[in-house]
Amino acid sequence: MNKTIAFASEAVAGIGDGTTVMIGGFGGSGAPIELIHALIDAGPKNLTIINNNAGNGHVGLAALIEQGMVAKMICSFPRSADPKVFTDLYLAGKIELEIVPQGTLAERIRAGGAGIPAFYTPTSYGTELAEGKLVAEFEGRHYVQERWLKADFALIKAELGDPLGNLTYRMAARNFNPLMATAATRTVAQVTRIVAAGEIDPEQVVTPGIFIDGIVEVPDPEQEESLNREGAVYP
Amino acid sequence: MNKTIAFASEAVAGIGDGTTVMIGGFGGSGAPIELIHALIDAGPKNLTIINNNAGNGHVGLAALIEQGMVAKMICSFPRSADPKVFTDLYLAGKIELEIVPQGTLAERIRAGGAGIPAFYTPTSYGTELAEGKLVAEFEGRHYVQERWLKADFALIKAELGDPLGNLTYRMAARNFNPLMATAATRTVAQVTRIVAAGEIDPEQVVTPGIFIDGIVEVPDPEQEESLNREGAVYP
Amino acid sequence: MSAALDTLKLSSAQIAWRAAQDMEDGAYVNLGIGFPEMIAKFQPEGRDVVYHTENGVLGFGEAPAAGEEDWDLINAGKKAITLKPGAAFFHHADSFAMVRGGHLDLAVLGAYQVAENGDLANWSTGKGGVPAVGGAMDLVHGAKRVAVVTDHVTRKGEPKLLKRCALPLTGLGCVTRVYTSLAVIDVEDGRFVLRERLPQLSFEDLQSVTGAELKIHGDVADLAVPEL
Amino acid sequence: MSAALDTLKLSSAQIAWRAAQDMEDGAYVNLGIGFPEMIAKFQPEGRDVVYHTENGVLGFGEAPAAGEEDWDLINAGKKAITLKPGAAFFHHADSFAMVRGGHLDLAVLGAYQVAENGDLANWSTGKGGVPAVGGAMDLVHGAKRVAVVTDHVTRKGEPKLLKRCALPLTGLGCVTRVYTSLAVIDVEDGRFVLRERLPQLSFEDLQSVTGAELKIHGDVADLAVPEL
Repeated sequence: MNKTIAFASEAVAGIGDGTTVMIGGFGGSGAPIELIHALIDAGPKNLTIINNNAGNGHVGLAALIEQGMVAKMICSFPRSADPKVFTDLYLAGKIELEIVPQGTLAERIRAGGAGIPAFYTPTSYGTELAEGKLVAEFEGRHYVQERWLKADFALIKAELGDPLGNLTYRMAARNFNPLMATAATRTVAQVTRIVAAGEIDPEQVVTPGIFIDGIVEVPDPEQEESLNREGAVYP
Repeated sequence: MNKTIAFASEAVAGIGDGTTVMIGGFGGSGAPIELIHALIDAGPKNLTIINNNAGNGHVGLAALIEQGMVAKMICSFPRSADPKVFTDLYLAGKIELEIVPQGTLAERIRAGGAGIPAFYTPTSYGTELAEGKLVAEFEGRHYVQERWLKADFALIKAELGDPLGNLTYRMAARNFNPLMATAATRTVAQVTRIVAAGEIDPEQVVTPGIFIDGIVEVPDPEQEESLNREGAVYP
Repeated sequence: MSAALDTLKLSSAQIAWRAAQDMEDGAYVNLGIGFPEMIAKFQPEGRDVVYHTENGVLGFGEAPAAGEEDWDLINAGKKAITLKPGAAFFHHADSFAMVRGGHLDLAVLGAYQVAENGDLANWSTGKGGVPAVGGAMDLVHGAKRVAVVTDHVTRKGEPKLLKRCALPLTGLGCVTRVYTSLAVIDVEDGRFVLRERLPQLSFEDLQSVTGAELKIHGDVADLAVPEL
Repeated sequence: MSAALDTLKLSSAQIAWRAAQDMEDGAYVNLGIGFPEMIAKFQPEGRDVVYHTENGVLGFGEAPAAGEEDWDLINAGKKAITLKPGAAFFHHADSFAMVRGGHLDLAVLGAYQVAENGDLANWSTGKGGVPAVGGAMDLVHGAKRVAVVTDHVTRKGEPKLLKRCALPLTGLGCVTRVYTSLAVIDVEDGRFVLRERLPQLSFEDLQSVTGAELKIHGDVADLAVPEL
C-alpha cells in the first residue's frame, strides 16, 4: 500500500467546479498552504470551503478567495489581522457565509466522520445562530440539534506521514486537521516528511491511515503568518 | 499541581454505596485490576458498573461481581472465557443488565464527557435494543437517538502519568480508558510509571490532565488473562 | 437431502477461502469474532489488506507464538495478535467512528439467519440466557460491503437463508453478500441473487434448502474451492 | 457623572488584576481573546493555574520573545505562546469537549452587554458588517464559572449592565460574575448582587450608571486594587 503522491498538483486534481472542500488549519497554524496554492493553480470555480477562518492577507485561503474561486465559506471566525479579501467580497454580496460556532463546527465535522447524522449541543441555544434549528430539553436544559458536516475533499497538513497514510501533527497545528481527515470522501495530506511504514510508533499515530487517500511531501512548508509579514501575494 | 495518590485504597475511598463507576478495559486489556481489588477491599454495595464486559474468572471485575457489590452492569458483551460469576447471578435475577452495542457504549461515554446530551446513530435501528427509543430520519435513513452516559467515578489504567494527570496508554489497553476519563465526576488512573511534568511529549499525551483527579503508581500491574490462567481468585 | 449435503458442502475453511478471494487490494477489513477471523489466513498473495479490530487496532497481523502473547495486544475476540508495520492504536470512540463513518471497505460476520431483504440475525438466539451484542450492531452499518459467512443450513438442516428472519435482528437490510457452504449469493433489491453454486449440486436441490426464492440474473458460476 | 467616573475608574490592567485574584489554585481556565488574556499576567504567586486555549493547547505560558515565535504554537487569538512543563496538544473536537463537557473551572470573557438574568452579548454589535463568533458561544456553556471583565459603561457612558441585553446574545443565563471598572457584581437568581465597589464611589452613583437594580445581600466590600 502506497498512498504517496508526487506532486501537489496531482493531489488536488480531482477538485472540480462546485466541490465542497474542507481545509485544515486554525489561521495559519496547520494550514496546508502548498496544497491551497496548487488548488489555485488548478483553478476550479464555485467552491464551498470549510475552514475555521476566511483567510488572512493575500496567500493561502485568502488568495483562493481573492481569485474568485470560492462561492461560499463555512467558518466560525472570518476575521484576521488582514481580512480585507473576504470582507470586501462579503460586503459586496459576492460570497456566501455560513457562520458556525467554533466548537459546533468541530463537532459537526467529527460527526460527519463518525457516522453521527445529528447531535444536541447547548451552544447557541437562545441566540440568532440557533434560529430555525430543532431544540430539545434534556434534564431541564435546552439544547440545539446540529447536523453532521461532510465534504467531497479535505486538504490537510501534517508533520510525519507513512505510505499507509498514518499521520502525526506538529504542536497546535493539529487543530481541525485530524477531524477533517475523517469527514471527506477524499482526503489528501501534505506532510513535512514521509517515513517508512512502521517508523511512526503505533501509539503515536494521531490520524490512522484509513482516513487518508493521499500524501504529498512538502519538506519546508510555508507559514501563513511569516508570508504575511513579508507582504507575500499568491500567485 | 500534584495529583499523585500514594495508595490505591485512598484512590477508591470516595466510592460509596450506590455509586455509578466506569471501569476501563476491554476484557483484561487495560483493566485497572489493582484499583478494582482496592475497591473490593473497601466494600461498597449496590454499585452500577459500566464496562465493556462483565468479568472473566474470579479476579478484577468478576471478583467485584462475585462479592455481591454490583447491582447493575451496563455493558456490551457479558461473555468471556469464564463468565460463570456474572451468568449465575444474572440467571438467578440477582444482578441487573443493560446491554448496549459496543460502539454506542463508546459514543455515549464520549458524549457524556463532551457535553453532548444526545446523538443519533444507525446502530440498533429496527432491533429490540432500539425499542422505546426515539427514531429520526436523516437523508432517507433511520437513526436511533441515544443519550450520554456519565458516572460518579471512573477507574482507569494508563501507562505513563505525570503529576498534572497527563496520561499515555500501552498498545490496545487504550480502548475505553481515555473516554471514561472524561465522563466521570472523579477519575482516578493507575499508571505503570509516574514521570515528572514535561517528560511526556505534549504531542504524545493521550489524556490531558484536565480529565484526571488522581493517579496511583502500580509498577507491575497484573493482567487478568495471566491471573486467570493461573486460576487466581480475589480476595 | 441432508446427508448428501453433508458430503458435498464446503468446510468452514473453504468458505473462508472463498470469501477471502473477494478482498480487494488496499481494502480495510473487519472480520467478526470466530469463524470470520479465519478469512485472514487465506488472503490472496499480492493483496495488501489492513485489518481493523473494534477494540482499537488497525493493521494487525497473525497470532503470536504460544508464550509470546502480550495481553495488552489483543483483538475483539480477546485473542493475542501481532502488529504489522504501519499499525495504529486508537480509543473505542475513534474505532467505532471508523465503523459507523463508512471508512471500512468490508465487514464479514457470521449469521444465525439472513433474510432476502438483507436483514441479519446473528447476536441472539432469542432463547433467554445472557444477551451479548458486542460490536455486531455497529459493524452492520457503515462498512461499504457487509458479507456473511455461514453454513447454508442449521445443524438440524433448516434453512438459514429466509424470506424474513425469525430471530432477533442485528440490523435491517445490511447484508450485501452471503458465502455459504453451498453457494455465493448476493442481496439485491430485496432478493437473493445466486452468483455461484457447487457444481455437484442442482439448482433445485439448492433452492430446496433455501428459505426464500433464489433469483438468477446472468450467469451462475461454479463455486470452485481448493481442498484445504 | 461620566467625567468623574473617568478619573475614578479602574484601568483594564486593574480589572484584570482583580479578576486574577479569584483564580483558584489548580484551576483550569480559559481566557477569552483580547482583554481577558491580560488576567494571566496577574496570576497570584503560589497558585498553579492551567490555561486552556480552544485551538488545542492546555498548559501554555507567556508569549515568546520577539523573533522567537513558532507559528504552529499559537493561542485562540492567533498570538504566539510558549509551553509550560506538562502541556498537552489535542484536536478541536477534544478541545471543545473540555469546554462543553464542564471540565473548565473558569472562563473569562469580554462583553458588550450583560443582563441581570446572566445573558451575555459579546459577539455581534448587530450593525451588519462581517459576523464572527469563534468559540464564544461554546465557552459560555460548560465552564463551572463564567466571568466577564468589562468597563462598567460604554465609551458613550451608557450602561453595559442591563435588565435585558439589546444586542444579539452569545448565551442565555450564563454569566456568574462581572468584574467592571467600578465594581464586582455576581449574578444570582436573575439579579445583580453587588459584592465590591470602588470606595470613592457612592452606591447611588454606581446604581445611576447601571442599567438594572443592584441588590445587596450581606456586606459590600471595598474594591481595592493596586496601582498598575
